[in-house]
Parts: sequence; structure tokens; C-alpha cells
Amino acid sequence: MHITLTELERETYRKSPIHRIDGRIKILMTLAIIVYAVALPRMDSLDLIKLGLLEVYLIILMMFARLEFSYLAMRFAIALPFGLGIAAFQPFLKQPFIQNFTILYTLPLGIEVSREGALFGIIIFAKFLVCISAVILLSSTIPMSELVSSARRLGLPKELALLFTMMVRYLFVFWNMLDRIRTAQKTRCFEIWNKNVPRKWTLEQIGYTISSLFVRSYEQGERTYQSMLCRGYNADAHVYVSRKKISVPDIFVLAITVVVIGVAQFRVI
Amino acid sequence: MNIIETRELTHVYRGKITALDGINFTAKPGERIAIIGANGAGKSTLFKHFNGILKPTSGNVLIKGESISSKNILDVRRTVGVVFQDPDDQIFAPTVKQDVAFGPMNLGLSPDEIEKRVRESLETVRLTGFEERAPHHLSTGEKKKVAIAGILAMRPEVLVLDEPTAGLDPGGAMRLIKLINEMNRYLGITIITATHEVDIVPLLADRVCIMSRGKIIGDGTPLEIFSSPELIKKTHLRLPIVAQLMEMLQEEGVPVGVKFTLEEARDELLRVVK
Amino acid sequence: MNIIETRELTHVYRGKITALDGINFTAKPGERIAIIGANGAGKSTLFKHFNGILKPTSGNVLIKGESISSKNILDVRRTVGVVFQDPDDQIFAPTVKQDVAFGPMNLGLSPDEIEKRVRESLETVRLTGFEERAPHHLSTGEKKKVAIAGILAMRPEVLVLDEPTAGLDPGGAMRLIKLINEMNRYLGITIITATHEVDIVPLLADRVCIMSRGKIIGDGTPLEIFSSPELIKKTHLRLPIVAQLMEMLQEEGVPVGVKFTLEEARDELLRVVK
Amino acid sequence: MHIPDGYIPLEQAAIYWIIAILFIARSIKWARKDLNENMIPLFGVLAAGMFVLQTINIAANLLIPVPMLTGVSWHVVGAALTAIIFASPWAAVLLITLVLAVQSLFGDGGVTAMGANILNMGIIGGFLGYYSYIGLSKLSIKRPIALFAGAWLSMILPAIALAFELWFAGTFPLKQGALLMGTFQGVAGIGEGLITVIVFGAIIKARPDIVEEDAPQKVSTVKVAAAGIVALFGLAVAAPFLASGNPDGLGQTANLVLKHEINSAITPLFSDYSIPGMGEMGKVAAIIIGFAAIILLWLGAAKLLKRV
Ligand SMILES: Nc1ncnc2c1ncn2[C@@H]1O[C@H](COP(=O)(O)OP(=O)(O)OP(=O)(O)O)[C@@H](O)[C@H]1O
Ligand SMILES: Nc1ncnc2c1ncn2[C@@H]1O[C@H](COP(=O)(O)OP(=O)(O)OP(=O)(O)O)[C@@H](O)[C@H]1O
Ligand SMILES: [Mg+2]
Ligand SMILES: [Mg+2]
Repeated sequence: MHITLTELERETYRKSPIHRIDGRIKILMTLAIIVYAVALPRMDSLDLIKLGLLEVYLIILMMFARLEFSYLAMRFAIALPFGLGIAAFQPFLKQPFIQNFTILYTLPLGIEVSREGALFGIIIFAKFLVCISAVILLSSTIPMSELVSSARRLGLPKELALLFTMMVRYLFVFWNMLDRIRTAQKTRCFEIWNKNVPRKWTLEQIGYTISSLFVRSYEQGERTYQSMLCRGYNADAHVYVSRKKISVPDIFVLAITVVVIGVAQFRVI
Repeated sequence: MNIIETRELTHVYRGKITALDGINFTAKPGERIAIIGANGAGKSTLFKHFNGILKPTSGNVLIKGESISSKNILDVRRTVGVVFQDPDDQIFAPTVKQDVAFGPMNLGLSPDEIEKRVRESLETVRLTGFEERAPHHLSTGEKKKVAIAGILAMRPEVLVLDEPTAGLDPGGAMRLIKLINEMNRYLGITIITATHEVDIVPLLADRVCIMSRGKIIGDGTPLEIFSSPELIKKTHLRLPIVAQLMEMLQEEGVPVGVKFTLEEARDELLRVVK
Repeated sequence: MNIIETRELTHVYRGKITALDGINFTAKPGERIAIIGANGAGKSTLFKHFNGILKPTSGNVLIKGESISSKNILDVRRTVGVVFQDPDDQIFAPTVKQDVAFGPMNLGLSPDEIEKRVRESLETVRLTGFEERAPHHLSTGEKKKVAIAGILAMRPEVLVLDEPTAGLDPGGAMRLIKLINEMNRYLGITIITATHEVDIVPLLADRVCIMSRGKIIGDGTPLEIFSSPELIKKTHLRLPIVAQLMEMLQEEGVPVGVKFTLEEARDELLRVVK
Repeated sequence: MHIPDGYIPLEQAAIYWIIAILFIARSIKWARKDLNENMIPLFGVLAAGMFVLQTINIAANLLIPVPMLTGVSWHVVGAALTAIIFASPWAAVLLITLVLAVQSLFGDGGVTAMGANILNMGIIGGFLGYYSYIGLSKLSIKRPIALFAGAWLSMILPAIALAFELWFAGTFPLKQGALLMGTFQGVAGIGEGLITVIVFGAIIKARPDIVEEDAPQKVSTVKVAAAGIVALFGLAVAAPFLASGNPDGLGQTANLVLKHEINSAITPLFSDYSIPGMGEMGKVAAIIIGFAAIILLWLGAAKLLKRV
């Protein structure tokens, strides 16, 4: 299960109020939410309410962005396992910064499940969830090229922007090459578990596959780069930066975000 | 029994672009079929269903009467050999020889047999001497030849060729056409070709299908198909050059019939002149 | 003055494969030149020297009388627009529109002008409506069209086309030939084409060069070139179909001259018949 | 092996970010000077390739998947490979930074935690992988073996660093963490090593014009030796914690010592955050001091060795 960049890019070209917001604002918003979520105290059950509020806010924004449900489900399904692992261990651990543990159960082998551990696990998972939601929202509502140019305007160094753009471009090349090689092998009946062929030969083929994947992607990338040069591109050229001004609705959205964070922090409700 | 059959085959790319729209196509063993149609008509998409590289959005593809499934997919690919339009989709091994040997190897043939097939296939496309070259460092036409050799070496029952002559020099193209016809005549291999070069259609097909916007809108002998000018015009195609010349002469009042191959046209003209 | 000139141009790939071997080639402003030759003759390699993509192993390439160097390379690339044989080498942006706009954007044109050129180029190749599609998810012929549109939008002084009609449907190919001729006639753009489709050579060139094994072994008008059958045969080429028919008739004793285009042949045959 | 957001407290994440930024700044300088136009496609493709290999399971058809407990499957990192191809560890820092940035957009690895991830995979992985390879090459060990060893080390050492970071963060006990991550990365390192050998071999064969085969011989022995000393020193510092029955106790002691020295200087910086247990500050300080010490040590060792 994976999501291709093309699918990611497709969502970013939708038209919605969220997509229209200036890229810089979206980046700042995302960072604000992530930093706030991460900065919350480690052990405080109030965290869950604050994080819940942020999550609801993000979900509302996602709805405004008219993102497809199946797409979102896929994005979350890919991202979540990365964080789930460590959180799931927490109830069984004795966190060094907690003084007293309330033991809920004792499992065989003397493994103890503590209430504090469980709470800590839930809190870090909730933080993680909010951060992931923010990132998914950002990456689904801003095309890569705009992300780079916005980041440029926020002060990202030129070299990083250039290399980042090149990398994103070559992602397509690489992906495409992987696809081509797989098709080529399939049409000629290649199968890893084929018993008719020596195991050694199969392993060799896997090696060749990886090397030709890189070499051919590189050469394709080189030809593509040359054709970019032919069309007047040069490496010193600035990544195209639009002169768009920040508008009133942009400020408005940023303000709402600040208010939401404020509400979460000072428990106005 | 039909060796290939599609039933109401529809393919929609990424939920938006309908490339195939209810295709009913059949090929009998030993037939020679050409599929023609404008750019983007859906020819390549159709071919990629014949060996299960693409899966139907709806409808069915039957090979020797059996629907393609993960169980019989290897058999299907052994039966139907597809030469893709872009040779880069087909070559990947570090040397030409290894690339051509890749298919036979997977079929579990003996080393001698593999060696023999590789040699013969490379001779056929006149690439002897290129064995140790890297296939991605060849000229476009040479790559195309490697791709064709790689499929020939598998000896499929059905040979599906997507624009086999594009990028080949005329000498190479004629040799390939001759080879295809021989394989059909002596080994009984079914041949399905997509091409834009209408001049070669009468040389390598007894039956022509016209595709347009994902549908098959014409099916018949070359004579039938090329005798319906509106159909041809509508689909951005043209008549073979020989036929165009004969038509132009007809318009000027010369009493000739429309012919498609050089030999026929010569005889027809000789008849008139003498 | 010659707009493109090569002097004893030699290119050896990775110290082993001599693809070009002492080429002396010149193109004058406004000329229409076709380069023909078997697969692997070196046509694409030659073209890649015209805008400095490949560097000569020995010899020289002069554009407007100046040798290509890192100083004038940008000017050279603005002067000479090359459409590569493989469209995959040329398209890379996420949408068709961005891809075609890439060149004009780098030329620093105004947004209005860019918009206009993109629209016109896409109309020319009949891809209006494809603006937001991803270029690498198109059919082969459509990709080719995007690649051509991308170069057209830059309005170069010399247009170098490597197999422009390969993979295009006959309608699209004829339209492209017409466009190329118009650009030559009305804007004075120099046209250099490599192609295997000998039938179109008389339509888009006043001068034909034959390449074989890295050398230019023939240079003249289409009439001169196609009148030397040994030369043609030796290089895996063939005569245009019309010429073949006329020759066949000659052999049968019909008193006709060899012609290359349909119209000429019709008139010649009418003369004989009447 | 990508740390997500939320698993490291903000102030610790900030420290890692500061270290990472220093290194990134230097790597940009490298790009400006040494990354010529012809190499840009290679850099772009390698970065793209690393991303693709890290994100999807080519396993599906090509390789056998190496599943991990938590559902995270095996990743290729490519830090050693990049450093070796471009003959500079700075290339690895830059490349891993780019890859991690795109990955974080996919939710793989956090934004605040990115500094730590860059530190582990790019800096520690890149430098140690590279210098191990160079060092082994200089000892005229066969290239494939040197490559494999370099790549394997570039996987295992970041895993240990990671275990320490999670321990500092209080999210995972040190010994179990080191054992778990270490075992996993040790196994994954075999794959990494193989891929490094294969890809490097292929690129050298296809494009001898771009990759210098005898680059190892040109690197000064001084730098290699200094890197070796730093690595050994790092391990020497880490070892007692790893070996101790009660690493937390050791940490506490270290904190106690450090607290008095540094705390007063640092606390105001972070005083906005009310953190339970003042041990926190000590850990922050420990990280800074540790790193400063390592850098100083490297510089010092290089200077000393040069004089010899
Ligand atoms: N991977 C893809 N994703 C999305 N759309 C595609 C893809 N491949 C092809 N298409 C679209 O599907 C339609 C049919 O494409 P196909 O390649 O089958 O045409 P074709 O008849 O082979 O054309 P050509 O003669 O140019 O090769 C076209 O409109 C094309 O743009
Ligand atoms: N990248 C490369 N590395 C090594 N050899 C190459 C490379 N590209 C082409 N060649 C070789 O150089 C010779 C000339 O190739 P070129 O591509 O110029 O031929 P061409 O005339 O364009 O042929 P085609 O009509 O098939 O496109 C061929 O023998 C080919 O194998
Ligand atoms: Mg096609
Ligand atoms: Mg060529």
C-alpha cells in the first residue's frame, strides 16, 4: 500500500478556500500547530482536551479543503504505524520522570501495566496524531512547487530550494523507471519464487534490477536535465518566486489558528 | 475457440480518463490482425490488457477461453507475447544478451536451448555482434530491435506488436514484416499489430480494426476498411499511398480499381496502359 | 554565412563506439534539410552536438560562425531548438501547460506573452484541452506532441527535429509537416529533420543528406539522392513508394519518369495514359 | 527509524535542530563549491531513489520484506552511499536533509524531530559511514567489503544514538532501546550494505567519468584517524551507560554534576516551559556538552595528528 506522488499532487491542485490560502501562511500555521502540540507538558491529562480541540480544528479545515475521504484514510493509514509502535510500549515501561506508578495489571513474566504509563502513551500518541494531521493537511493543499517557492520567501536558502525541486522532479523519473522495469520483468514471466530457475540467478537479477534502476534513472534524469538546459534553464536561475501578496482572508485564517491555539491553552471554554 | 477475446472491456485511468469503452474484440488462432486509430485512441491500453499488465475497470479478457486471474497469469504471459510501443519499457538487463535470455530463463529452459534461442533471435533482428553492449546505450532503432528479440525468444503463441516499425529504418522494417509473416505462416502464430503506417497494413494483416476514442468502430478486410473514406477521414488516418494515387487517377477519369500494394497497382496500371 | 557548420566532427562514446566520424555538414539560414540513414548511423548523435548537449571528441561545431563554448551556450540553445527522438527525454513538468511554458519562462518573457505562446503551440499540435494533464501519463503520440509544442513555444531560428513523425497518426503527421513548411516559408526558420519515413522526405526537404556509420556519404536534392539506387540500397533505405511504383512501371517498359510526390506521379501517369 | 513528532520534548528537539542546522549550513557551502552542474542530476536522482526505496516496499515484487514489530518495514538510508559517491560526508548531510523533508510531508518522521533524524542518519550515519569506508580502503581492504562495512556502521551507530535520544526524552529505556533498535538496524544494515555495494558498483561501471574510484586515497589520513577517535570516544562514553544495570542512575549522577555548572545559564532560555523534574535541564545540558566535547575533540585530534 502506498500513495504515489501523482496522487498527492492531484489533491494539491483542487480548488477550495484552503487551497487558495497563501503558501507562507499555511506553512506558518502548520509549524505553529506542531510546535504547540509538541510543547505541551508530558504528563497532564488536560493535554488530551487541548489536543482534541486542535484535532477537531484540523478536521474542519480538511473538510473545507474538500479532500476525498478515501484519500485521507490512505494518508493516515500510511503515517500512523510509524508512531504507533513506541506509544504502544509505554504502559509497560517505567518512565524515569514519573515518581509513583499505579499498577493496573500484572502480566506474566512480571510485566506491569501502569496507569501513568498508559496515560503518557496516550498523550504522546495524541500529540503525534495532531502533528500528522497538520502535515497531511499542508501537503494535500499545497503543490510541491508552491511549497518550495513559499519556503523560499520564508528564507529557505537558494541551494536547498533548487535541490529540493530537482529531487521532487526526479521522484517521478525514478518511480516511472521502477514501474517500467517491473513491467518488463512481468511480461517475461519473472517471479521471485519461480522454481524452474536457479536461486542464484534470481538473486543476481535482483541485484541487476537495483543497479539498473539507479543507473537508468540517473541517465534519464541527466537527459531530462539536459533538455531543461536546452530550454534556457540554468542552475543559477532562481526558483520561480511569485510576487503574490498576503491578502485579508489569509490573515484571517492565520488569526483563527492563533485563536484556536489560545483557546486550547487558556481553556476559555 | 478464440485465442483472445474481450467482453465489454472498459478501462478508466485514475477514475477520469476513459481509454477503453466497451471493447468486444476477438482473435482466432492463426489470424493476422492490424489495429489502427488516431493518437490516444486506446490501442496501447488495449494491448496491455492482453497479457494482464493492466486490469480491466470493468469487463473481461479471456485468453484461450479463460479469464485472466492470478492463477493463470504466468500461462497467459507465456501464451501472449507483447512488444510494447516504447522499447524502454521492455529492456533492463545489463547486456543485450542477458536481456534477450531473460524470458527463456524464466521459462526454465535448458542452457543449450536458451543459448540457441538468443542467437537465433538476435540474428533475426540483425543484432549479432551487439551481445555484450548495454541495451540502454543503443540508438532508438537498436533498442526496439532488442525488445522485439526478447519477445521472439519466448516463442509465444500470440505475438502482439505495438508500433513495431516505428523508429526502424526501412530495411529493418521490411525484414521484420517478412519475419512476422513467416512466423504466422509456418508456426501458426497469431499476429496482432497496432500501427500508424497504413502503407504496411495490407502487408501484415488480413483483418483490420479501426479504433476511435476507446471504441472499435470498424472491422473488416483491408479492402473493406480502406473503401470507406469517411471512416478513415474521421479517425485522422489516410489511405495507403498506392491507394491514394489510384483514387486520384480515378478522379481524373482513368478506369482503374483502387489497389493497396505495389504489385497489384503495377498490374492494374499495366492493364490500363496496354 | 552558415547558421550551423561542423568541421571534422567526431564523437566516440565511452572511448569505444565511434558514432560520428569526421562529419562536415553545413546548413544555411532558411534551408530545409533531411538527414536519412539506417539505425545507428549517428543521426541523433549529430543532432545532440547542434546545441551543445554532447561535446565533440574532436572537431568543431560552429553556430552562426562561432564555436560553442560555455560563454555562448545559452545563446546557442536559444538559436537552435532540438526536439529529441524520445519524448520522455523532454517532458518533465507536472502538467502539460507548465511543461510548454518552461522554455518561454526561462527566456524571461512577460506572463501574457507566455500564456499566448503556450496556447498557440498547443493549438498547433491539437492538444488544446490537455493543459492540466500530467505529460507522463499520455499516449506516446500525445507525448511527442507535447515535446514538439515545448520547442515551438521558444521560437528558435533553427528547428532540429529527430524523427518528428514517428508515433504520430497520419493526420497529425501531415499537419506537422504543413506547420514546419509554413514556419520555414513565413518566418524563415531553418529546418533540419532526421527521419526513416522516406515518403515524407520530398515533402519537407530541398536537400537530403545520407548518413552511414558516422559519415555523410551523400548530399543533394531529393531527386539526385533517390536517383542513385546503389546508395539507397547500401544504407538500408528504400525509395518513396511512389518512386518505387514508377520504377516498376519503367521496368515493364512503360515510358514514365521517376517521380516522388503523389501529384507529380499522377500528372506523369495521366500523360502516358492519354 | 524516523522519530515522529511528539516523542521528543520540544526543548530537546530544538537542541538537535541547532546542531543539524550548523551542519546543514556547512553542507550548503559544500554544494555551492563542489556540486557542479553535471552532478546535479546524480544528486537529484540519488535523493529521489533513497526516498522511493525508503517509502515503498520494493519488496512487493523485487525483494523480500523485512517486517518489524511495529509495522515499520525496512528502509534504505543511503547516507554512506551518498557520501562515498560524492566523496564528501557533507553530501550525505544535505541529501538526507532533503529526503527527510519530503518524507515528513508523508508523515514519515516528524517536523520538530527532524533535527534529531538528520543528526542520526545524515550526520552520524554519513560521517561515520564515510570515514569507515575510507579508513578500511586505506588499509587496502577490498572495496566491496569496505563499502559493506561502511554502510553497516552507518546504520548501527545511528540506532544507538537514537536509543540515547529516546532515553533522554524519557520515552524509552536505554538498554532495551539500544538492544531493540540495534538488533533491527543490525539486520537492516545487511540490506543497506548489499544495496550500497550493488549501486556503487553499478554507478562506477556505468559512469566512470563521474565517480572517482581512487577518491579514498586522496582523503588525508589525519581526518580519518580523527573521525575514528571521535567514534571510539563516543562509544567509550556510551558504553558505561549501555553496560550499567541502572543507566538512569548514571544519568542522574551525570545530571547532578552538570546541573550546577550549566543550569543557571540555560534555564532562562527555556523557562517558559514548566517541566516536571529538573532532570530535564540536565539532560539538555548533557547533550550540548557532549556534542561540544565531541566536536572539540575532533578538531583537537586532527590538529594533534597533523603535527605528528
Ligand atoms: N498512464 C496513463 N494515465 C492516464 N491516462 C493515460 C495513461 N496512458 C494513456 N492515457 C490516456 O488514455 C488514452 C489512450 O491512450 P493509449 O496509450 O492507449 O493510446 P494509443 O492509441 O496507444 O495512442 P498512440 O497512437 O499515441 O500510442 C489517451 O487519451 C491517453 O492520454
Ligand atoms: N549513450 C550511448 N552510449 C554508447 N553508445 C551509444 C550511445 N548512444 C548511441 N550509441 C551508439 O552510437 C551509434 C549511433 O547512435 P545514434 O543514436 O546516433 O543513431 P541514430 O542514427 O539516431 O539511429 P536511430 O535511427 O536508430 O535512432 C549507434 O551504434 C549506437 O549504438
Ligand atoms: Mg500507443
Ligand atoms: Mg536516433
